[in-house]
Amino acid sequence: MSSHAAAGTIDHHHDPSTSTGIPNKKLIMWTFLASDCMFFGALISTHLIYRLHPAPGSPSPKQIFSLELTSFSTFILLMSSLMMALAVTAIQKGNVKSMRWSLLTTIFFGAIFLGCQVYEFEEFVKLKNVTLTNSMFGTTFYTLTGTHGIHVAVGVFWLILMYVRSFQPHEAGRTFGWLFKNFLHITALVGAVLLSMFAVLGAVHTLHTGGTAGAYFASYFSMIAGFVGCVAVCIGFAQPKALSNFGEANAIDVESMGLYWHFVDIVWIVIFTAVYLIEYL
Amino acid sequence: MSAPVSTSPDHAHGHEEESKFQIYVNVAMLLAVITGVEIVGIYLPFAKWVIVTGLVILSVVKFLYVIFYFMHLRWDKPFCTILFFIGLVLSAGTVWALLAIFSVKDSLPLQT
Amino acid sequence: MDAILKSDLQVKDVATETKSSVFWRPTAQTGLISWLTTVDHKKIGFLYGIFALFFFLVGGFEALLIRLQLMTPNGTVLTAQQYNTMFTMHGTTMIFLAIMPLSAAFFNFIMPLQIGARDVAFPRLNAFSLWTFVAGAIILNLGWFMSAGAPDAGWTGYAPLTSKAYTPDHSVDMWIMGLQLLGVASIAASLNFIVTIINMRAPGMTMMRLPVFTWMTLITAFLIVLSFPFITVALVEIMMDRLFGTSFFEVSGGGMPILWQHLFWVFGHPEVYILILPAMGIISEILPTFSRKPLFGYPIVVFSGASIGFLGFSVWSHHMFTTGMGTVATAAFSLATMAIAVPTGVKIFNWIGTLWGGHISMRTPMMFALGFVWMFMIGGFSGVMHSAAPADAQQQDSYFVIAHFHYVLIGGSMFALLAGIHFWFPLMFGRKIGEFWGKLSFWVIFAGFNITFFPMHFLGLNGMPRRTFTYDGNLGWNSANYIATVGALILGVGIFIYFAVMVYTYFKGEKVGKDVWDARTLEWSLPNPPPEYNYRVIPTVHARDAFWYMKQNKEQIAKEDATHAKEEAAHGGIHMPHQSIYPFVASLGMLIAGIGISVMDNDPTPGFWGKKIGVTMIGGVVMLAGIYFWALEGNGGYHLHPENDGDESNGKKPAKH
Amino acid sequence: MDGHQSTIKVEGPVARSQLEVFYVTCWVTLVIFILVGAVLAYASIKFKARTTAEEKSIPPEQGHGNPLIEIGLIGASILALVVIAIPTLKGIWYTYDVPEDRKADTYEVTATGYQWWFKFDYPSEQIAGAGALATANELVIPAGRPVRVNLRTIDVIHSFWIPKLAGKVDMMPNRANHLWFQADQPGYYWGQCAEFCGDSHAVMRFRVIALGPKDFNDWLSQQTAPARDVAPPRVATQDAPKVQFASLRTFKQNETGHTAKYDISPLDAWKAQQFPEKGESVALIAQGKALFKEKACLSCHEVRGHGYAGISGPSLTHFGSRSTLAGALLENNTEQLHRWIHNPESVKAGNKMAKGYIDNNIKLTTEDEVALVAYLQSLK
Ligand code: HEA
Ligand code: HEA
Ligand code: HEC
Ligand code: CUA
Ligand SMILES: [Cu+2]
Repeated sequence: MSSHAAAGTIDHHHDPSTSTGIPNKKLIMWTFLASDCMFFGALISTHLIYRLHPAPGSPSPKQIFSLELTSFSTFILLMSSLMMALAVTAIQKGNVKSMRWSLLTTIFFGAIFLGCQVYEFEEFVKLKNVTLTNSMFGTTFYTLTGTHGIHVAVGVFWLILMYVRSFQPHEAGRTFGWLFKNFLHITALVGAVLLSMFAVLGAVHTLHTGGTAGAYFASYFSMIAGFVGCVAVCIGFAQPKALSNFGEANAIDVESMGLYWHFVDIVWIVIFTAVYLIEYL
Repeated sequence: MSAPVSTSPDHAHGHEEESKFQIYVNVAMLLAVITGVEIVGIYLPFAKWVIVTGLVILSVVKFLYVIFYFMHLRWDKPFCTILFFIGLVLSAGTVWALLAIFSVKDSLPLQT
Repeated sequence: MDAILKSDLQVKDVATETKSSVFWRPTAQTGLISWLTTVDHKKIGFLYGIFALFFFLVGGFEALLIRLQLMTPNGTVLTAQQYNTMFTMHGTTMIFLAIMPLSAAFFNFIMPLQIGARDVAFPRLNAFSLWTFVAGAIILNLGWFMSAGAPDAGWTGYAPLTSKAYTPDHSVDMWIMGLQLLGVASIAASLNFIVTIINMRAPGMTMMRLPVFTWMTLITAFLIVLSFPFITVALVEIMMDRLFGTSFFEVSGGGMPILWQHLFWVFGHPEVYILILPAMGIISEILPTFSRKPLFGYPIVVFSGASIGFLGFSVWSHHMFTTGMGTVATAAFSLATMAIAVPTGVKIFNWIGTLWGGHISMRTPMMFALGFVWMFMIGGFSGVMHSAAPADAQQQDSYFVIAHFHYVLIGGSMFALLAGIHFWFPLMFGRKIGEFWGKLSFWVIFAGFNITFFPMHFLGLNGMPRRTFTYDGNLGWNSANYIATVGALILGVGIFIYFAVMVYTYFKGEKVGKDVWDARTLEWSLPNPPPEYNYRVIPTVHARDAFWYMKQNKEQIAKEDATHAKEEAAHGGIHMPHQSIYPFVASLGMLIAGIGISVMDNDPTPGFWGKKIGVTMIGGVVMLAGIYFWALEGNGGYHLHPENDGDESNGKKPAKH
Repeated sequence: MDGHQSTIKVEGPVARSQLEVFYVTCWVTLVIFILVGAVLAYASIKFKARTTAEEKSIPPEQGHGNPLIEIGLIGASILALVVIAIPTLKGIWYTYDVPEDRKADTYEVTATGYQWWFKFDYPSEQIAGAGALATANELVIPAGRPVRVNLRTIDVIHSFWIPKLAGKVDMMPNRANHLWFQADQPGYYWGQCAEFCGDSHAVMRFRVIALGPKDFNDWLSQQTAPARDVAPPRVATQDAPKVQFASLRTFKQNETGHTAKYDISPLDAWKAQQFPEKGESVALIAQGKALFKEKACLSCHEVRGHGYAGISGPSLTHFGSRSTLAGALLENNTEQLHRWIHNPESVKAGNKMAKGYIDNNIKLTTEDEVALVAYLQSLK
């Protein structure tokens, strides 16, 4: 029966080793997502209830929101979902290389979304004077969208781990050296994402305040250099020396991660409508 | 809703899989368009309830497309759909009930 | 067929055979390390049980102090503050640290056996759930050893009493953090159980052939997974209020404290069904076994369990009838609550139907089970009285509620769990509790329980409010309180006998063979105690009461087993997962971070890296490290080739391929 | 079941309607309990295996259930619930607010919960320069008229419960709850905070006194008047008599704070409290009045007419006419009053007045206490 394991003939719709044919990892992910629905349900209720009864003198969201920015990040998140779906199809066909590229793009889009959120929060705090504590609107808004943001961040981190994991050698090759490299690889990738995010935010900031390119490079040089360094390290590590043991059989891992990622996307679909759009009516 | 699952591994890898790329891109485009419609929609001069209903419907459509295509519930066992919908329905129901409770007169906060 | 091998293991079969050198894969079979690193669902279940029973005694001790204080009017055993701490910790301990983990012990130990599985779907996640539960329990009880004292805001922690303004010390922080960790543990465990039940069933074990206990486990797990997120959010919000100065429940910032109650009870009501459904599952196993008849109306019992679970999400506001919700909401929740009596009643009727026409053997487990049916019925009826909102306006927060829920919690959950311990003890440890002492403990507990809690109905109707550390002597409550305290002492004696007998039996009890009770479900087909791999050959299920069918059709089963044994041997024997320390490490990290968040003072002097943030960060790093190694070490595993059934030597030989 | 807080021996229409619903639930479930219990008992006895042989005999028929019986029982349960549901619904609407035809006759008060005492405002009795009439811990209402209480709180959640008159309704921060009830006859009723509200929740009590129309009006005119002034400034305090109360003793923790007086004939006892005591010492009272200012009592307490206007504690303007003190924990008599002001913390754990003693560094000598007691008791 384990015949299909050897050759690339894994049926991704049916796992004969389970009673229902649904792989365990997929099932646990769907159950977790059902649970997460309740989690966001509670957060969204909190926000909407307080929007229903705003405290006197609370800020008007319409004046605060930037529809352009939010629409853009919504669009980005949708695209990341597309890339995630493609990554899953790729690995299901055993195409590790294509999957890696799709994962990287997903990470990229995810990072842009996070960047937009950081930018948005900063804008609200600094320019619109809405902080976590100075109004109920701020409290529930930051808590809800921040929790969603944490979900995205966890997703990005997971994507990074999965990407790095796709270079994992066979058992015999797993030495302390590999463990260390693995760790460095992850750190470099996380570093690249963070540094690029802040470098870009810095660029936006410079543009806003009318600074010059020179000024930008002067003040953000270390970030940009760090980013380049991280990318270089990543490229260095991305040479699969030994044969990786990541393949079609791991499709289920990528798939459950994908489910999580898409779920974060649909939560945003709800938030976009219920938190942002409704306010404009 | 969900196609019966074939037990033959070969079939699963057949032409149906090949076209998934196309499907995904189409869905993504559709989602982008709907989002655009939503954004435009809020500026239309209709009664508020019309727009709200419209927005809710459009979001639900988006929602369903993502879960049925990107999350491939459409191709999975129906059980996954049921499982997720238990959480979804309970969550939606609870949110609705909470909002309803907080909308009645007795729930008006006492601001002094 | 071959349902037990996991897909990714098949693929990595070769890889998993050689033990990787980078990760520590302990193999100790005894000693502390073996317990800390175990992934065996039976050992984990046993640990859950031990912790739960310990906390049951702690909670009981607290209850006795409560009762002693109230024995006479103007009692002086405890001060007001100590008393408030006592009932808060009593309620929290009993619910989250006694009944829930005791149920979890049975889920872990019994459920995989009942469905013919060799383990749960994610053994290491299971270990993580256990240790995170322990971490939560530690944080919850830390207050006893601190100057802040243990939490004292009631097990419901109503805002704004829990806000910084009214409880400035850390006691409430510990309560919040403890519950938060317990929530993580419960959700993780439940996800695991759900996947296990749905995906790890032996061939032929269709959903409608699942033993009822397994069904109730499944429904309970769903309830946990779906209700805990609400309290998680509520706790996050109150914690933000306390740590960051937000105003979710802070009136001065426009907050509405009533929101806390909604969020809490959306969780809280399903929670009480989380406490009772496993109990009902146990009862549904015991009654048929001792009546020697299948459960009456199995599909209806299952379905009613599911509808109790589902309806349980639509009634939360019956705890808030007095909060002024307005007529329509009150009426809606009142009616929805009543509706739950129907599916619950169905279960009672079916249990009686099961007895009807049976050959009832009155063994100790059966006594507890029948006691359950009686006591739960009384508790349910007082529940229905509560559900009539106008009547509840007089009963809410009075001793009538105390009577109601102790009838359903002790007369219900606790009786069933005590019955379950008696029932499965022979399977777990191969020894049986003596009938005389078992029955004696039953009668003492039964009498003590009723003497304690029946008078409380009258106390409640006579206007005695709950959560009061003292009362005046002129209100007509003296004798009932006195009786209740005497009852509690009797109850304590009964519990003492029960546990003493259990400990005695563990060491010296009568040894028994397989299947002492002539039972009906699969777990009884195992030798006792069950070997670590559970089933030498994964059984094939042909009927609802699978083992009963096996006993009736011995030849057929023997033949099947023989063929399956060969097939399995051809696949390399029984696959067993490696032990792992990393789930424990991850939980340890959560414990440290939890302590950082809840009990460390925030000293902002040295800038950002204060004590609080420092400890929290250390915990976070330990946790991440645990998860990281956990993810990288892989499932791993080795193979076993047991000789024959009943082979207790557990001869473990690494497979040679 | 006929204690002061009985929900069974009720004395008003709201509590009565709640009791009726309770009786319905009680009877319905009792009948079901007897029926189901009888069958259960019969089955356990009838089908019990009496010998080991019987236990081991051929198993009984392995029947699996009977849909008809099940559906029948489900139907019967639903029917039983309908019987409960109808009075429940009626009760919900009836108890929610004063019936339409009684609205005009309704008397309105506002009750505010404090940790751990109640304040009562009478919006319809405005006093020039002092706002609405305010009193504490004893709610005096007209008997035979519906009373609508606005429920407010300034700190945590409390709950307002007079078992004999009406079920409880919570006092929620940021929420405008209300409750109505009516006392059929003049009487004296026990009330209790019914929502856990911190350390001394157990002793957060109050009383309700229902009076006939004339008594009620008398009471109102007495209360709206400024505090009684026994000691005109010129009767100065050169030699205040050194009075010693026989009762100056230390009380033990949780010691009873009441006498049987109010169990026997509470309303009469309350009425007797309305009149100045005989043998008041004018000098002592004058001394107490001065001390009230000196010792900073005035920073929290109001004595209208004496120039004291603190607001964080109960109004003491007519304190002497109240039958209880400290959240109705203690009977208002010399002994108990002394016990209270001597060391509030030992009487009521965590209470805000004890904190006030520390914050304001209030230290009282026995003489001070004696004088203050005399003064407070004179405030009829
Ligand atoms: C194991 C736990 C458990 C269970 C199973 C139940 C079961 C029920 N509970 Fe209980 N409840 C608690 C634990 C539980 N409860 C706790 C802990 C609290 C207090 C929390 C706190 O404030 O601290 C509480 C409080 C509580 C309240 C709030 C009281 C208040 O604070 O004012 C209410 C109100 O409606 C209620 C109702 C019910 C009902 C209707 C059921 C029903 O499910 C019961 C159904 C069962 C039967 C009815 C008996 C059998 C049926 C028949 C024989 C059929 C025929 C019967 C009829 C047609 C009537 N419960
Ligand atoms: C499953 C849950 C559960 C269980 C089993 C119990 C068990 C008991 N409970 Fe409790 N109880 C609650 C859940 C439970 N309770 C909850 C949720 C509350 C509400 C809390 C709140 O208001 O916030 C409550 C509140 C509560 C009160 C009301 C307090 C108040 O409102 O002021 C009272 C009063 O009598 C009480 C009594 C008892 C008694 C006598 C037992 C007995 O059954 C206990 C029997 C056990 C023993 C007697 C132990 C015997 C052990 C020994 C003798 C050895 C001791 C040794 C060591 C510790 C080493 N409980
Ligand atoms: C911090 C403010 C504060 C100060 C100062 C203070 N009190 Fe009080 N007082 C209170 C509060 C609050 C209560 C209600 C306590 C309770 O019942 O929980 C109270 C209650 C009382 C009562 C009982 C009133 C009733 O009807 O129940 C009396 C009498 C009293 N105080 C007298 C005094 C005297 C005399 C002094 C000065 C020596 C004093 N108080 C100082 C706050 C204060
Ligand atoms: Cu106020 Cu309890
Ligand atoms: Cu409930």
